[in-house]
Amino acid sequence: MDSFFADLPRHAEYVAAVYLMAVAVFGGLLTVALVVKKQRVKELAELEAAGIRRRSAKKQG
Amino acid sequence: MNWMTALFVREFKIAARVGGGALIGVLFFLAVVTVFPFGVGPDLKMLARIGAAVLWIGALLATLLGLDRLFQADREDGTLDLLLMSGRPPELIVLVKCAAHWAATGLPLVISAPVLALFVNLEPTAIGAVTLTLLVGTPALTLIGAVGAGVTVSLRRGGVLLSILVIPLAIPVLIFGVSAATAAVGGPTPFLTPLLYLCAISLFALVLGPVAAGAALRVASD
Amino acid sequence: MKLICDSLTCERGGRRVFENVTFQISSGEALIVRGPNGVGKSSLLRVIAGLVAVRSGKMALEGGIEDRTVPEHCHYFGHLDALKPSLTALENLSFWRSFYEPVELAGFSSDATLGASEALETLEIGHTAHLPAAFLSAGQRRRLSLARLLVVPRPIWIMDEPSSALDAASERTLLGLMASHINGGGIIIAATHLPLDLPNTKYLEFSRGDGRDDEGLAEDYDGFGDSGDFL
Amino acid sequence: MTLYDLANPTRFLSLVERIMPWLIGATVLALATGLYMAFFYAPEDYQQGVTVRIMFVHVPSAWLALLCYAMMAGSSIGTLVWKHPLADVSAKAAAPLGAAFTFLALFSGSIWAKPMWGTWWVWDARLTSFLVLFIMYLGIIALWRTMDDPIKAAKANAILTLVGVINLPIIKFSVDWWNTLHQPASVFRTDGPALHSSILVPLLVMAGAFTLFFIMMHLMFMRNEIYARRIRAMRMRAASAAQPHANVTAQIREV
Repeated sequence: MDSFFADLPRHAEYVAAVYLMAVAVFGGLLTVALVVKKQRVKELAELEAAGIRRRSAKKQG
Repeated sequence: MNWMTALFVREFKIAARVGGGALIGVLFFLAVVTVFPFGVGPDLKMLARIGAAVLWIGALLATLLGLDRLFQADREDGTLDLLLMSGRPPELIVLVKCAAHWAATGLPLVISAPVLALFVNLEPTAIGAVTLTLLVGTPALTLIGAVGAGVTVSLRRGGVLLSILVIPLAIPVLIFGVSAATAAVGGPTPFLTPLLYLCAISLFALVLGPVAAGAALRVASD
Repeated sequence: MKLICDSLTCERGGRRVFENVTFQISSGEALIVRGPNGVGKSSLLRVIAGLVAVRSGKMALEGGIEDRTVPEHCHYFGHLDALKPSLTALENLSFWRSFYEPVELAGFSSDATLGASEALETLEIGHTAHLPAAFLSAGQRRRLSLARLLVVPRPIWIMDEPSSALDAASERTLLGLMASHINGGGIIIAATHLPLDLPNTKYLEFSRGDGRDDEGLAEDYDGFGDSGDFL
Repeated sequence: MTLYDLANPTRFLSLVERIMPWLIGATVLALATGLYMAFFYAPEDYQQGVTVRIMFVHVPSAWLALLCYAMMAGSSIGTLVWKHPLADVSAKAAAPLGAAFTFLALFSGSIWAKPMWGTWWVWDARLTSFLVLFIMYLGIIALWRTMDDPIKAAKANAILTLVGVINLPIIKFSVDWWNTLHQPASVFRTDGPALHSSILVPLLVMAGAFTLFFIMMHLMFMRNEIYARRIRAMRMRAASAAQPHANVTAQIREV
């Protein structure tokens, strides 16, 4: 694996920059999606707990 | 007097009257054009080269300036509800309002263009070319801008967002307008080709603008 | 001529405003919409005027002009006066006179075919004809907006709190105009607390339901765009 | 699994939960093979040296940027014409993704041009068109965020997106025309189909990986948006009436 880095000729830093940016963009999207999901699931749970039943939930008893 | 002329006359009167906004467009156009030499420098040869672009960008910004009140004023005082409810096709209502807006703000820009062209040292043929391209191109700016105005009608400060939404759509008008104007003075390309593209875009906007803006107004009405 | 509304349901901004409102009203009748504030009276009027899309339910006009929608038979007199301050009273009124399409129907003889200046006279604001609307008082502006109903004959008047900002004298004039419209075979649908002494007046009472769950609309779509016509 | 099932938000969520693990697995696998092939399978280009590897990010992200806009246009038609309840959720979820891919295409494109032109930005026809597309994406996202009522925002955005998609070819044509007029700087001569298979295969694998990633993220963002809509509906229900679930109705009374 390390031989791969050794023989990277000129402009290697450009390629690295692009792939790093790609990882950053993909990673950023993924983390945003997961963080927001966790937040909203928690919020939904709180609202359900507070008894604000969504009209579709069947009436209990 | 049929309803369309009545609407046109009313819109034109409102725009032309003191609080209207017709003259403000021209003043803004003057301000934008005069600010360029302060940035670019007073070198007349340089100004002549970019003169057409300066006038076109000024006209684009001046048109966008007056557009966000195109529907918002009517929405706030309840007129838009009555216009939409009257049974008249919203597309035609938008078309007439755009015509009145162009007559009140677009046309003065075209008329003042030759005068402002002197500031950027354009020679007579170039002045004629720029004015002609503005005459043909500014309707497209108003019609495309009407789509932005329709989509942002229910927003409090929709004006800035309107410009962001409309400028990408107005880029072809700017490109063909400026290149037609510079081509008239002996650029690489013939004068007629970009001018005809510009006319095509204006005619296309004549259909797309009212249809899209009419749909947007219907959506925002409730 | 009869206006038939069948189980109208209205949602605005994802919030259920009212549901299953059913009523019928024929010419020569007035319908007074009553209920606590914020319960949806204005929304119902805007639904009839076609300004608000209805989530489900149907609205039909029997005896109207075939190829015209219900709103094209209506005048809408809402809270906002729809007046342009920089235009004079006469300009404002004559615009609406030439913009709105009059409706001629059998069984509906209306004296609302006045010229712009005559309408201003009947509402005692003739002297303001050449004044820009900005100079008018709230009551005068309200009467100028009311004049719009007199310059173009349309059978159905939809009025949302018509007596607001009107003094006692103008209220009497308003009542007189409404009465003559009804007697001429027109329909009035009004949300008002004004005691309207007209022969055949019906009342539509808005009330909060008993809280039972509504099985009608699929509940999974709560908070989503119109799902009705997709199912 | 008819389109009808996809229309019901609850069923859509359970569908997403079911296929998400598979989707994540497939995306990771595809990305891994794509990266491996990009670096070890594809030969270096004799002229550009190692920078040709940038193409394996630039071209797929450019394709995805356009695919996103096409998805948004389709969803807009779904919102306006078929009134599909999840169409606007899909359009709203695709917008940030489209902007991200367009940004990636712009970033990788300008870095690709750096060695040849020595500047960070070149007004090349393709790059400029993507810059305009980027501004359009940001405008759409801005419109989504400034309108509070999601249902009206959905229809306004649908109209804006459709007007945008109609204008895209005109913008592309005018930018190309403008480009040939001024200075024919062209960074990308690899548009031609005559790509050698050793370059083409990794490119297609990367494109497939990017598409899988797009589908995964799109479903995730849609899931979040459905949660947001439900939270908003419940909050409104709580605020709107004394009894949280009173429904208003009206009856005719003679008195």
